[in-house]
Amino acid sequence: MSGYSTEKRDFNHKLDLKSLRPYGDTMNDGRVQLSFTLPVGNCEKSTEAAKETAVKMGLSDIVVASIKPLDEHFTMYILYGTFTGSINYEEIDAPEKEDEAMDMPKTDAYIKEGIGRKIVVVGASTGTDAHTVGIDAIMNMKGYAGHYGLERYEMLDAHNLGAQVPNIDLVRFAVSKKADVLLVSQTVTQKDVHIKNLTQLVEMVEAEGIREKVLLICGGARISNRLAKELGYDAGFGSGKFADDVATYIAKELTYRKDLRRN
Amino acid sequence: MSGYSTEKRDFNHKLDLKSLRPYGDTMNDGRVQLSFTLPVGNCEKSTEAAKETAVKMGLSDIVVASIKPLDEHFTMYILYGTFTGSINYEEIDAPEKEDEAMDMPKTDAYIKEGIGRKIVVVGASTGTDAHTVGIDAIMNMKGYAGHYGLERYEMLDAHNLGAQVPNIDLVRFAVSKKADVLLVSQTVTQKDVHIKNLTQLVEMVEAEGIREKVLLICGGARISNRLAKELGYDAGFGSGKFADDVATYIAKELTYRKDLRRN
Amino acid sequence: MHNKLEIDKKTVASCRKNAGKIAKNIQKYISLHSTVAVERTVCRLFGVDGVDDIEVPYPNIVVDALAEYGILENGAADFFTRAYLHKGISAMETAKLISTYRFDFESLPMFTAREKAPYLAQQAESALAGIRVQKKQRNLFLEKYGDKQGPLLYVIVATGDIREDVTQAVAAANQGADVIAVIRTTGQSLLDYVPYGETHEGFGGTYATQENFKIMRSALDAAGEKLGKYIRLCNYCSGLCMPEIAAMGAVERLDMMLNDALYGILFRNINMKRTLVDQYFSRVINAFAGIIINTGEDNYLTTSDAYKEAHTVLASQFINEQFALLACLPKEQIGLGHAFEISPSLENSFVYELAQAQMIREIFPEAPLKYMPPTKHKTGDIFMANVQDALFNMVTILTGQKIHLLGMPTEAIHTPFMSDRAISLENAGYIFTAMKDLGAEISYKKDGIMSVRANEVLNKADSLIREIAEKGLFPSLGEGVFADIRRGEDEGRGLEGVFVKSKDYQNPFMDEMVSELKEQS
Amino acid sequence: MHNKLEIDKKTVASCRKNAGKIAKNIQKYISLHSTVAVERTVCRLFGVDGVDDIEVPYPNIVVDALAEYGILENGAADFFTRAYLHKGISAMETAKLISTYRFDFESLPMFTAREKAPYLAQQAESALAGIRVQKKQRNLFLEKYGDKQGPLLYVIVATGDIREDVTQAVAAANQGADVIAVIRTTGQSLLDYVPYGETHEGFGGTYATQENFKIMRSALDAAGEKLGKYIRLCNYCSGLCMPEIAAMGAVERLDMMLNDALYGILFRNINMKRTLVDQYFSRVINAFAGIIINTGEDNYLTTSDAYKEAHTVLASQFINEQFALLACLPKEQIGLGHAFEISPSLENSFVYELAQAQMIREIFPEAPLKYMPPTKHKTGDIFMANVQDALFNMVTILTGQKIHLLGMPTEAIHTPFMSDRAISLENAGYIFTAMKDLGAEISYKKDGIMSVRANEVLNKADSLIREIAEKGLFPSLGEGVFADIRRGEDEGRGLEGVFVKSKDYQNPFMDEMVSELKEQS
Ligand code: B12
Ligand code: B12
Ligand SMILES: Cc1ncc(COP(=O)(O)O)c(C=O)c1O
Ligand SMILES: Cc1ncc(COP(=O)(O)O)c(C=O)c1O
Repeated sequence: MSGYSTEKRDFNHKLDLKSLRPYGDTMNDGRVQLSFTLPVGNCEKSTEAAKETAVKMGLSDIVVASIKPLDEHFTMYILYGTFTGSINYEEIDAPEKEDEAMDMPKTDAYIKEGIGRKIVVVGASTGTDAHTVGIDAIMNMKGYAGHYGLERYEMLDAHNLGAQVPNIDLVRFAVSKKADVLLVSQTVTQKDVHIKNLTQLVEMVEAEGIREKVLLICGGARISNRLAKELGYDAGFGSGKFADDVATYIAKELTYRKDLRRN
Repeated sequence: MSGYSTEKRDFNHKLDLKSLRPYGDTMNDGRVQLSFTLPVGNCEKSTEAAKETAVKMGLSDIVVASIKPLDEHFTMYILYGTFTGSINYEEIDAPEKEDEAMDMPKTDAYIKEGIGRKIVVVGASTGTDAHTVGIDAIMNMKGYAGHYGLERYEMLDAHNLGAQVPNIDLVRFAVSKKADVLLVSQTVTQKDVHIKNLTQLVEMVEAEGIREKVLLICGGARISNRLAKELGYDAGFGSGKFADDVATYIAKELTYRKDLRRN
Repeated sequence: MHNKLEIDKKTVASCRKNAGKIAKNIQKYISLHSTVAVERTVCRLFGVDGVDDIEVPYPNIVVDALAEYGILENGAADFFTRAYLHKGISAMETAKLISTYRFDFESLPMFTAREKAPYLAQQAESALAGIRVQKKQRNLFLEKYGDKQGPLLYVIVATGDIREDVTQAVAAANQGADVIAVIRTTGQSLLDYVPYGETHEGFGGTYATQENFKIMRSALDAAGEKLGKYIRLCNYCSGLCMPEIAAMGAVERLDMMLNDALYGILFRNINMKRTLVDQYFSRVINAFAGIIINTGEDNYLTTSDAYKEAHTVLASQFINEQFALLACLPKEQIGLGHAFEISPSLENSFVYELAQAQMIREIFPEAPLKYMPPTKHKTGDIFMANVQDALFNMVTILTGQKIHLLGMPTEAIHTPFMSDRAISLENAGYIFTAMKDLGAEISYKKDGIMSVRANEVLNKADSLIREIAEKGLFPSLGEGVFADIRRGEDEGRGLEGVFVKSKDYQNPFMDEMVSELKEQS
Repeated sequence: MHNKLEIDKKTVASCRKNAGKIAKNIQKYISLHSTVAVERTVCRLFGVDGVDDIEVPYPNIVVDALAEYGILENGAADFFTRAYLHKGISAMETAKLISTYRFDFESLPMFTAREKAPYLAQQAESALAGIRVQKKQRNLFLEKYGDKQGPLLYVIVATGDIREDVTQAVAAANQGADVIAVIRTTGQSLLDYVPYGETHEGFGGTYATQENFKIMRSALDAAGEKLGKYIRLCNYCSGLCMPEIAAMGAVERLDMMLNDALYGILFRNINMKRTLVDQYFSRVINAFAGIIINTGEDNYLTTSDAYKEAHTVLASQFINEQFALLACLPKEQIGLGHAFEISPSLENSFVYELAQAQMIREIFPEAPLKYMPPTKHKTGDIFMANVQDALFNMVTILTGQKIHLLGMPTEAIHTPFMSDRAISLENAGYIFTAMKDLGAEISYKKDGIMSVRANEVLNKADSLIREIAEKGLFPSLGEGVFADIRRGEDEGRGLEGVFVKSKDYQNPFMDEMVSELKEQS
């Protein structure tokens, strides 16, 4: 009567943060999806090459789900495989948790109390970058996705220079306005053009001798706080960040610095 | 007047088969797309963990393109990165190039000449597998995607037992018909159920003492010739293979074996 | 319902009439027969549950024994009643005695109908009460949370492990799924018993067991509570245990069941007599429990060409409808199935899909139609697959399908990952929002491709149904009318489990359910 | 064209009339002025090309010198003719002398119009002949291979390296692309010169140079020959060098050019006088060369809210159309642009997109409309992005858009990979096949959401155009009527390059082209 029994198997489906693996449909199965193109024509050998590439990425149990010849000399693959490695989640160096964003009235109140005067903010999308939507989202009165922009803040004196502003113009304007904060937006990142541009700005600010006087903040879809700091900025804001996040940071950081200087 | 000149950069965009890398939009850029789920909730730390996982796969210049919380404890990532490794395409061990498939009349003629009698072929989708479309595609008179099935071949005596056929029934039927060829289809592969089932069949065929007398062929969407051979089959046919491929293989292989025995 | 495609009403009426004939003819056969599965169901409703020490379910032990002692023809109900009247022991106690060979069949006396009646009535009442509670509970939830108006987003979970299924199901619910179907492990439908207990190992699906039903139900109730909505649960009431699973589902408050009058015959090679008898009782139970059935016509299209075979889907739907009505299922519980399976390489494939879906919607206006996604023409190209699903989603929102089974980008690769389901839910969510009122905005050309196509399919279905009505269903199935599959009347699995009821035969549960259902309608 | 949305014809006529007023008003200004870009174009048509040893293009050297010597008001044509009549040297020789400071401007004599006429006529004839050859060649290809009837599949290449662009373009052509647009490197439109030679380094695009045009053209001709079809080539005729690039494109047989009367003003902060003068000559050249222009109204929607600003697109299209007609562009070459950019989170977003696209299709029945894909609301979710593109593809096939710029799944991530384009072409190929005749099958509800929306957009556009007509275009642009962007009449880049033509001013190329074009129409 063994036909009645259902096969059972022990399965390690415990989550282990010390050895975290991707999840397909079972804990620790390690399944990942991958796609790439190889610059060779489609043949049995090229399929093996695709698998081999996946193997070099540490995958096993590879399923070549799709083979799409793109051209005589290019073939695209979609693969699934099991990542045989794992990472220690507990040791991941997480960026510091940022403060919860305050709303506009709170931020204004915070500045009134902490700084006691309007903060001068100058922003632009610099270099050849013509994307204004990002910097406008942060600065414009009307704001973006339901978050008012900095221009609407009572305690901020915000100037948005728009796009394609040469770094030098931004710096000069900032100096003329005695800006407390510089905001730079960078959207085009191809061939790291944003890195070059952002680096140039830091150098100019230093050359002008105002680096210590201003908060230097950059933002854009591919900017992270981590990257910003590496480039010598005080902070960076990527997608999903809005004016309230930026205003909160400005208010708290400037207050903190002022307090530091006072003591 | 340097404003007039366009920046130029030397770029190694030569294809080097000894060090083949994935291709995004520039030769050797190594760009690949990746998606997976981590069994942790979405936070800055989990994003770092996703990047770290990609790093462990040998990727650099990682862009986390999308973060989708699936649930409180699961987050899906879509990433792009540069695979820093490469493979030696010239050393890839390519499966032997198969013969071009002959058409039906040619195969029939080949059998007439090489074997001189009808070849008996017995096929089924075995075990609990209820998928018939695959085996029908190969065997049924009407064929599939414009390729006539084995039943239509003059020099083949083809019997399709359908699906969910216990291995033992297939073997018994094959013995009773003095089959020259056994065709097994396997579509469900979850938890390697096909491996178990295909292995069991080989064992039964050996136990019946007919292993040397029959060509043992398996097929299915996830079957490759390589896998088939590893499991002790003579050949395996995956997706994109049709009756003509199978018939050609049968005709040539049986003729070859007959000739071997003759000499 | 608007007649957007100028569908010929007379032809529809003709289809329905002839399908009715087909079903009524078979119903005569059904009413004279019972099966081992029906009797095991009776055992379960008498409270027999569990497995012995070698994992044989007690209902099987009892029914096998009755067969062995030649008293199965009277039915399990008669037997348990006699045992009770004779020894005062419950059905479960009786089963345990049988299992250890300590039940004395030889000396069990006969009782008159009048003597048996009170116990039978009491047992029926107590079993039905349990089901009524669940039905009421469902309605309470639906009242509390309100029910969704548009299409229900239906996704499957199929990890093989009920605990992992729960994880996946809850995630899906959080992402917006309305119905969770737990796919069964391959081959379960061929088991002539229902596995028992919590299970963690299946292939391409998870064992349907009562314990697994319970685990998933409570997980979904909890998830639903957090989300403020009722999450429906679906499983399979097919194969050799149709009525048993119906009973289990009724007790554990499933909301939907795959259940088809012909599916098992065609696709599982289960004997047609067995299936047709089993389906009747299973449907009565589903009807009584307020469970929506989902028929399996989509399978015709995955097996054969979807453009050519469209009329067989329609014909089968008419037949399924008539069988369902005979089993007292209200129209609102008859989730007729169809599918988006025309080859994407066909010119105007979408136009035909839209025509067919609209046609079916208009022909069965009250049915909560179950619409199945593209599967057959999916390849491992997950990007393309997602677009195929987008078009499928469109058809649903344009034509008002009700039970919308989401396609998966990885259909051709593996049973869905958690992320696959999320991608799919996002796809549908976007399209349902973006095209919300598009269906109401558009009308179709008079005598255009769509109208012509719909009427062509309808006419072909009409001829086919008429032919089957003339020949009879059993012989027709022998000729491969559906999905090119031929089945002989006395071939296939499970025929040995069919028997003619004796004149003393009784099934108090079925009788009581039917009489209540008839009263209500 | 059917009036599927009951669009009010009178309002359409009113829009057109007032847009005509706006354009004619500006045309008065245009006819009195020329610019450095126009004169550099004249240089090029005189055969001046190449760069000096510090990479300054000779046309710039000449025009800068003319400005310096205060003789730019007469135009470059006058100057070259005098040099020729005086010294018998060609324009190129003249340019080289200037470049090495060996040209003696002081002693260059004046000549009468009659004396200059023969040389001017001969130069015009020889330049126009070159362009005519290319136009004829295009027509020969189109006759030989036949031209596509449905929408043209338009994809971009943007690697920054022309050789890599070629690889990508050829692959795209093999996958079914009909038009290849080589995106320009960021910032090129702000250069007041055209870079020279083959280039391998750009950001987010590749430098538009004549050599790059040539390389791509010949690669596409070769690919087209293999495929038996003509592959169209597109580039950008925008920015500070509009007419120069038009001339280069005419000579290298480009087939399409992004070219908009207002784009540079709004999105590149180029001075409005400069742009409007430049656009005129550039459009005359495009008209003469048989090049289809693509206007840039999509940019209004990527910058501002696509639902709210729909009417500004329509208003701008009417204005663009009138400017184009004044520049002798036949309607079949006016590829007015619009875009699928309504937020996917808006209920019925697709219904509105469809209404708008249908409206534009009906209002400009002869225009080869350029329809731009979703970009702004794309995120890095490549699966979702592919579905957004699927809906966009649908709108095109339902409404008969002509130039269909394919969306990319990776829009929010990087300029397209080869594989991204393949995914996108497959998406469109499937939908265009599957829905081939759907547009002809459906009609829209009288006074339904779509009809109401279309007429609402039309009415708003009508008011806006009227307002601009009353105020004048220059002041209106100062008030942010388009994309919320305000531009002052004397602000922005390139104003210094605008000058009043002297009474001796001549531009034989423009005059000749215009007169031929007028004859033809
Ligand atoms: C709209 C758009 C345009 C519009 C811009 C209109 C305008 N007025 O801005 C137009 C059509 C003009 C355009 C042109 C080009 N674009 Co464009 N564009 C986009 C698009 C579709 C959306 C960008 C956007 O507006 N997002 C919405 C805003 C709100 O998001 P955001 O910028 O990320 O901003 C948020 C945060 O990042 C942050 N933030 C941003 N800036 C700042 C600054 C500070 C200080 C702070 C604190 C925060 C902050 O806050 C915002 C709110 O959360 C993207 C694709 C996409 N879907 O992302 C391509 C994209 C950015 N463009 C691209 C390119 C290449 C170009 C061109 C260079 C192409 C060309 N060669 O012609 C041109 C030229 C522009 C130039 N020289 O810079 C590429 C960039 C590729 C890359 N990674 O390098 C993209 C990704 C498209 C693609 N796949 O090719 N584009
Ligand atoms: C159609 C179909 C069904 C139909 C089958 C109808 C029928 N009569 O066959 C129905 C609806 C009944 C069905 C049911 C199930 N299915 Co199914 N089904 C599919 C589907 C959609 C298409 C398969 C198909 O017909 N392909 C077309 C044929 C022609 O291709 P092919 O089989 O690869 O055959 C070719 C080659 O492989 C080769 N070949 C095949 N066999 C042989 C044999 C020989 C000897 C040779 C030489 C060559 C050869 O030649 C053929 C022509 O090129 C796939 C998804 C997909 N798109 O692939 C899922 C799929 C195969 N099914 C799947 C599952 C899990 C099931 C179920 C088990 C689900 C369940 N638990 O209920 C059930 C039960 C079936 C069972 N017990 O086996 C999974 C398998 C997952 C996995 N990798 O393990 C898939 C991938 C779907 C999914 N993502 O979950 N299914
Ligand atoms: C009615 C019905 N029952 C059952 C199934 C599932 O398969 P199985 O036969 O393995 O239960 C299907 C699959 O589509 C079906 O339509
Ligand atoms: C008319 C027109 N010209 C040019 C461009 C491209 O940008 P750039 O200004 O960098 O040339 C666009 C972009 O959409 C456009 O619409």
